[in-house]
Amino acid sequence: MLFVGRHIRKTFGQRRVLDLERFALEPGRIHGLLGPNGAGKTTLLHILSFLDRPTSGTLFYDGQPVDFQSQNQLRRLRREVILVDQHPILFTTSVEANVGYGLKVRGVPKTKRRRLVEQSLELVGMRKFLQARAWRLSGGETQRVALARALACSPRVLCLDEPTASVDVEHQIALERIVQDIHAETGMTIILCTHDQRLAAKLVQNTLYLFDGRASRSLYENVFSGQVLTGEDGVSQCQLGANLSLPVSCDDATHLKISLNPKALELLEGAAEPHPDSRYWPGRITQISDAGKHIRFQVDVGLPINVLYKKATPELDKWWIGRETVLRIPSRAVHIL
Amino acid sequence: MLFVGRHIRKTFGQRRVLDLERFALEPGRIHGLLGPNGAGKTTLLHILSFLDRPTSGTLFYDGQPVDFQSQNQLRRLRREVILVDQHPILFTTSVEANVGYGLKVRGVPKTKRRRLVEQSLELVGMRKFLQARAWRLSGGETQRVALARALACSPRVLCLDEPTASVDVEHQIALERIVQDIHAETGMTIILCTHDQRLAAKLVQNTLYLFDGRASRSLYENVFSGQVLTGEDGVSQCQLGANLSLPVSCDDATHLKISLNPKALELLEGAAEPHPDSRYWPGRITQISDAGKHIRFQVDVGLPINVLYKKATPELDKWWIGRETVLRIPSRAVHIL
Amino acid sequence: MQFFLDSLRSAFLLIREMDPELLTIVGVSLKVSMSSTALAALFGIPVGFAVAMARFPGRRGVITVFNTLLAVPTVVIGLFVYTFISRRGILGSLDLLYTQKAIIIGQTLLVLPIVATFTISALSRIDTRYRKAALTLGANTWQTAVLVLREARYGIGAAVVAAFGRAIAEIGVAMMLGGNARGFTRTMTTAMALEYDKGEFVLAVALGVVLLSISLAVNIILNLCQGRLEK
Amino acid sequence: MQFFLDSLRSAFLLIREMDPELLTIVGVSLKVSMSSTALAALFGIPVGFAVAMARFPGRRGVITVFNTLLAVPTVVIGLFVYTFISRRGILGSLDLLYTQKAIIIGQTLLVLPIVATFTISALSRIDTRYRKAALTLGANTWQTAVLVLREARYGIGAAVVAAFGRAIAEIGVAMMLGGNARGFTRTMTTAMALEYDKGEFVLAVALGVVLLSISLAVNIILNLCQGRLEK
Amino acid sequence: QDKVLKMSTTTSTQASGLLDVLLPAFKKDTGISVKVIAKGTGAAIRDGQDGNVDVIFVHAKNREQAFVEEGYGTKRYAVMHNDFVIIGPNGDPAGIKGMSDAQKALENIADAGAPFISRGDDSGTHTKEQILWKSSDVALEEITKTIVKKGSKTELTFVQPAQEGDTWYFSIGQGMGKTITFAEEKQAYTMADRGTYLKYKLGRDAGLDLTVLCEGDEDLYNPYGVIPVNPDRYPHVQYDLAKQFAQWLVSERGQSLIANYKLLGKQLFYPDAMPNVN
Ligand SMILES: Nc1ncnc2c1ncn2[C@@H]1O[C@H](COP(=O)(O)OP(=O)(O)OP(=O)(O)O)[C@@H](O)[C@H]1O
Ligand SMILES: Nc1ncnc2c1ncn2[C@@H]1O[C@H](COP(=O)(O)OP(=O)(O)OP(=O)(O)O)[C@@H](O)[C@H]1O
Ligand SMILES: [Mg+2]
Ligand SMILES: [Mg+2]
Repeated sequence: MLFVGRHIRKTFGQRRVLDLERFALEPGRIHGLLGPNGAGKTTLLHILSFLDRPTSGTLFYDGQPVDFQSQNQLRRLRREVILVDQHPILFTTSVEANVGYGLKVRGVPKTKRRRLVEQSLELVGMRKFLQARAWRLSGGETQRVALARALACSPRVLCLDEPTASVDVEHQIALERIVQDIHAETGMTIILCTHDQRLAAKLVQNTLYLFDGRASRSLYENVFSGQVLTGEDGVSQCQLGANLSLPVSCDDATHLKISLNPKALELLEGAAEPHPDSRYWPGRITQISDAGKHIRFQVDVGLPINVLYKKATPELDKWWIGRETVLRIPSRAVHIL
Repeated sequence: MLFVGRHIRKTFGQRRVLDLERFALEPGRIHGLLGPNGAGKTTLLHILSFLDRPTSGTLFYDGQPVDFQSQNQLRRLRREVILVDQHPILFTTSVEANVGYGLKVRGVPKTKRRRLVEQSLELVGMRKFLQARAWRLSGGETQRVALARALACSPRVLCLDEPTASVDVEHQIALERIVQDIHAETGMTIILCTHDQRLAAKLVQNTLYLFDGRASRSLYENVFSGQVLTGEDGVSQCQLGANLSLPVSCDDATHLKISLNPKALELLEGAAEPHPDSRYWPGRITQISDAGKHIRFQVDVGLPINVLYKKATPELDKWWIGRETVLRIPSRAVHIL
Repeated sequence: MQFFLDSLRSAFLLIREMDPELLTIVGVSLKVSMSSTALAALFGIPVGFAVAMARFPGRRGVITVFNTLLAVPTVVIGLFVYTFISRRGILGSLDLLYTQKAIIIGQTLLVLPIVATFTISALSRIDTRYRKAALTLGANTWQTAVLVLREARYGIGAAVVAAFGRAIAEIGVAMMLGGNARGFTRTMTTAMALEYDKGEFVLAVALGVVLLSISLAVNIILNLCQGRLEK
Repeated sequence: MQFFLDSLRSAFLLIREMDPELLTIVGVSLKVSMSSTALAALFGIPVGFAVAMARFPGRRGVITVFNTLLAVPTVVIGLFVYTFISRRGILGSLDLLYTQKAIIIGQTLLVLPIVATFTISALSRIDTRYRKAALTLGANTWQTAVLVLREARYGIGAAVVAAFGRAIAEIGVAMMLGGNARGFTRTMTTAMALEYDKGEFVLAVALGVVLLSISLAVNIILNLCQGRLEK
Repeated sequence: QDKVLKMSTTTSTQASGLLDVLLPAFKKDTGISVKVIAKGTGAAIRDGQDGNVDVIFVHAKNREQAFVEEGYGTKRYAVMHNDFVIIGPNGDPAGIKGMSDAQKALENIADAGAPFISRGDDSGTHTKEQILWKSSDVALEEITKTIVKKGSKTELTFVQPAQEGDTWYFSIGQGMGKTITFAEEKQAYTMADRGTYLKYKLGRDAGLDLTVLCEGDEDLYNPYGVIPVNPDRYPHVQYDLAKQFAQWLVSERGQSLIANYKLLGKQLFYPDAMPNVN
């Protein structure tokens, strides 16, 4: 295992934003670190790249516990793990100097450095900005240069925090490719935070899903916040959209986050005989996409909800775009986060 | 017309990053400002929200030319147009004070202000962060608070620069909803920059596509950079992916951006009789989605390419996920940007 | 070493006995240097703000001039003010020379460039996005200024603290314009200079220690205020 | 007004005649204040950096102490150094007193807190992301420091300029430790103080004008250097 | 209503502690408090010329007389004198110990090339020193500066022994105390007023490593005068108070206080208005 965390906690003031009992990240894989805003993804990435220390707990890297007090050890470790920040900052020099920085501090000679810099800029399509003033670049350009800056150092582990957030469509595809290629060629371990489900679906091999600082088993699909209302019959309902509600058994909260397991959901043709354990929401198919062994349907029931079916399932192709359907939500599909 | 621009240009140093002969934005609509990184979107938004002056040219707002020298006029106009920045900055105060700022400078009394602040925070799902230190929030939280800060002022025009870049899936959907609802309720004019095609497709009513600072007629789909290679036969080919190329007539450039009109592309079953004017790329269907009057197919030919078919087209449903196809690219579908 | 021990003990004695003369001197020093710091802040911060924010030709020239004014010797300021307020000067009839007001005027001029320069330097580091955010939310020039100054509060605080330090520690202006008149315009520093002139080195350093204690106290108070602001 | 015109014309005369004594004085002033500024930068910037970047208990206390040290009067520094380097002091055998070296030592101590405090203030405004970016790219402590200092170069530049201004304009230390010996340790400011004591106000201000011209020249040069850095 | 008199004086009167005896007594007798502005002789006289004070109390007889002649002051009251001494290192390299002829002593110092510290600040002491050099047979150089005053060029001159080869004459432009300290540090000769010398010799724990080598010459007398500023020139000055102060100083009361002022057991000042007061 490359990274193992035991009881990793991070507290800011009163608030505990990270609280992971145990996690382990294998080397040579693309790990997805997913979760809603404020889940602690960035915080964890900063710890994994040795830029921040956990408030308590032990982080093992390559089997060795990391001593966050020892600047020497940290410096050595940081040479292996590079973080590309969510809002990366470029130094107030040229793009070339920025991308060459990691190489320069590693003592790479000038000519070789120049070649490597040009190569990585070429990769992200920013070659012609070599001499531009880095701190004046546009949002997406900045993000791409920051990625190039990390790639130039060929680290062992690359932590990417929302690498495509402001990147244009063309380069989103390109970056996806780059990450895939580099991973395939060099076996670099990649830890990726993203809210882009397509990117995650395409790249991620292992997923660590964070919710409220804790690891969660959800698949980070179909996550919605809802308001808990207790009806006259004493049954609590979680109100999701305008007229969607689910019965929930937890009644001490007024607000809940709920996730619906996309593999446990079912598409029905018209109203079937109602099962007391299920909810039935009418909707329309809006998107069908390839999800490896599965096919993902997006059903618009007021909220867009993803449903996964095994590709082998018979008669799937009747669910064409625009087709009316009834979504069956068995209670076992509902997870309260 | 709400905004009319004539010969709007913006130069930074030697570089002209914006050069628009003429554009006009109608009031009460959702305008999409699309284009690749560095196209000048942010630059234009800053001009439209009166935060930056064009190097030359005249901007008309509500039929009146804007005098960028007159601080008084600018101040008055800025009260009507609010920009939510690409990387919004929150003041180093509480979230409440941040969101209330626009109201405070407008002289809204305290109690009313508090109510409005809570309302807008509720909208973006950040109500419980009312007292949090705004400058410590996570990426997505920051973006949502910044949106709430703008919404609280109920401006006449709202300029949104990548409003969902780091926002989680749940809130992306929510924001989409909010924008739609507000627009429907108040008729607020919205100018939206985004790289999220789904969001753009869903919300945008009029599109202004920018490329290299100039307005372009492309639809901002299927945009790729390619390298121009001139073969032995003297015909220039634009190399797109590993083994995809298109003949191009322009030969003075070594790098090109090309856009393929998704409505001019065709899906074929197996190799048809080759037409000299077309290219044929084999691929597989990976995604099918609803695009209003059209259905959008995503075909993986090495690059993901979008194809739009009218919904009424017969026998569309044979193009199921995973199905092999041949993509026909007639030369009229190819635009050099 | 004996010398420093003596000085420290003398300083301690001076403080413990609450020598009334010492109290007067301390009072004059504090009053004068605080007033001049306040005045300098009142004028220097807006000036610094204007220079930092405005974009006009010759802006760098103005900054260079301010930097140069950091090097105005107290003698020049002393004589400059002297020329105006001495009996023969334009303001002679106001009878300002050798009063605390005269010291305040001189020290204000002395520390004004400090406040202005460091305000400029603090503001120029503030991201322009703060300004733009305030503007787009509808703030007028004044409100924007307040906001940006708030964001730069640590830097500006440092400038004001430095100005205070300079004012309370300076001798030239206090001596030339105040005249070191016992009970009227004798400040800690002019008192020190006098003791030094008399050869009473121990007493001079003891007064210096008292001065430093007082300015430490002032700084601790400022620091606490800043701590509260931060919340 | 006559007085200022006289002073300006005298300053002009002094400069035009290239009075050899004036040249010596200017030379001493520049040498001494530049040396002490350089030394103060050499020690003050690293100290400021360490305080700004480190997170240790009592850090705010340290900053408060630095702020307080801004208010150390020249008499105290003068006497402090005097005690060490006078013939009776520990370093008496080095025969430093009343040499330019003595002034340099004293002025270095005087402006060190200025450099340190404003370095702290400039650095604390620098986004921690710069530091983290350098660290994650593999920079060691030293390389990170260089990078962060580079990002804070305007603020630190302002600190050094202020320190130079303070050094070249200060009188107390130069007088007490240098002794104002004509041809050896007479600086522009001690020469001015002397002329003032003599009642030769015109000459005093004329010297002040010369001093300001020189420090303007120095600042213009610094500004040009900074302009080149910016590119 | 407090009566406050403004007085400019030289630092020596203040530093010697004499004023601390005189002014409280004066206040007790007349109810007038005195606001003392102590500075260099030149600056103190200048204060009077500019009308910034009501009275001046200095020691530079020629310039005081000029001050009265030019109409700035009404009258010079001769108050007291003290005397200068030539002090030097115990080793006495110039061999002037015991001499009473100041001029001769200086010549010896110049001949020996022994270091000599001059105040060089145009003070009374410096003026006196220059007079002594001028009357000696030591080769002198005249130093001239041209400045502009009231729109026309004026020359400022002073003299000092010509330096050839090694420098031995240091002009430091500082007050008496600092000059003595400087001389001690450099183990040099200097001319000092007796009050300051005694203070440095006996008034401090560390003492002073210099001794009096030449004293008693009439030429070394150092007279102090007090002059009220002329109300004809500056109507705002408090001439009545100033005159009262001057007259009080030359009265028996003032003179006896001066005669009886002792620093460390030694008399410092000798009354001039009533030399025989007890
Ligand atoms: N320095 C800090 N002080 C206080 N709270 C903080 C600090 N840094 C982060 N937080 C809080 O910790 C939580 C987790 O932050 P983090 O940046 O790790 O979220 P994230 O998962 O990266 O979210 P996003 O998807 O929005 O980037 C957030 O709610 C944030 O407000
Ligand atoms: N102040 C500046 N100085 C120099 N060049 C600038 C400046 N601001 C922007 N540019 C350049 O102008 C171009 C347009 O920038 P702009 O921020 O408008 O792009 P954008 O369309 O918003 O891109 P993105 O999608 O990446 O946000 C970019 O190539 C950028 O490098
Ligand atoms: Mg994050
Ligand atoms: Mg942008």
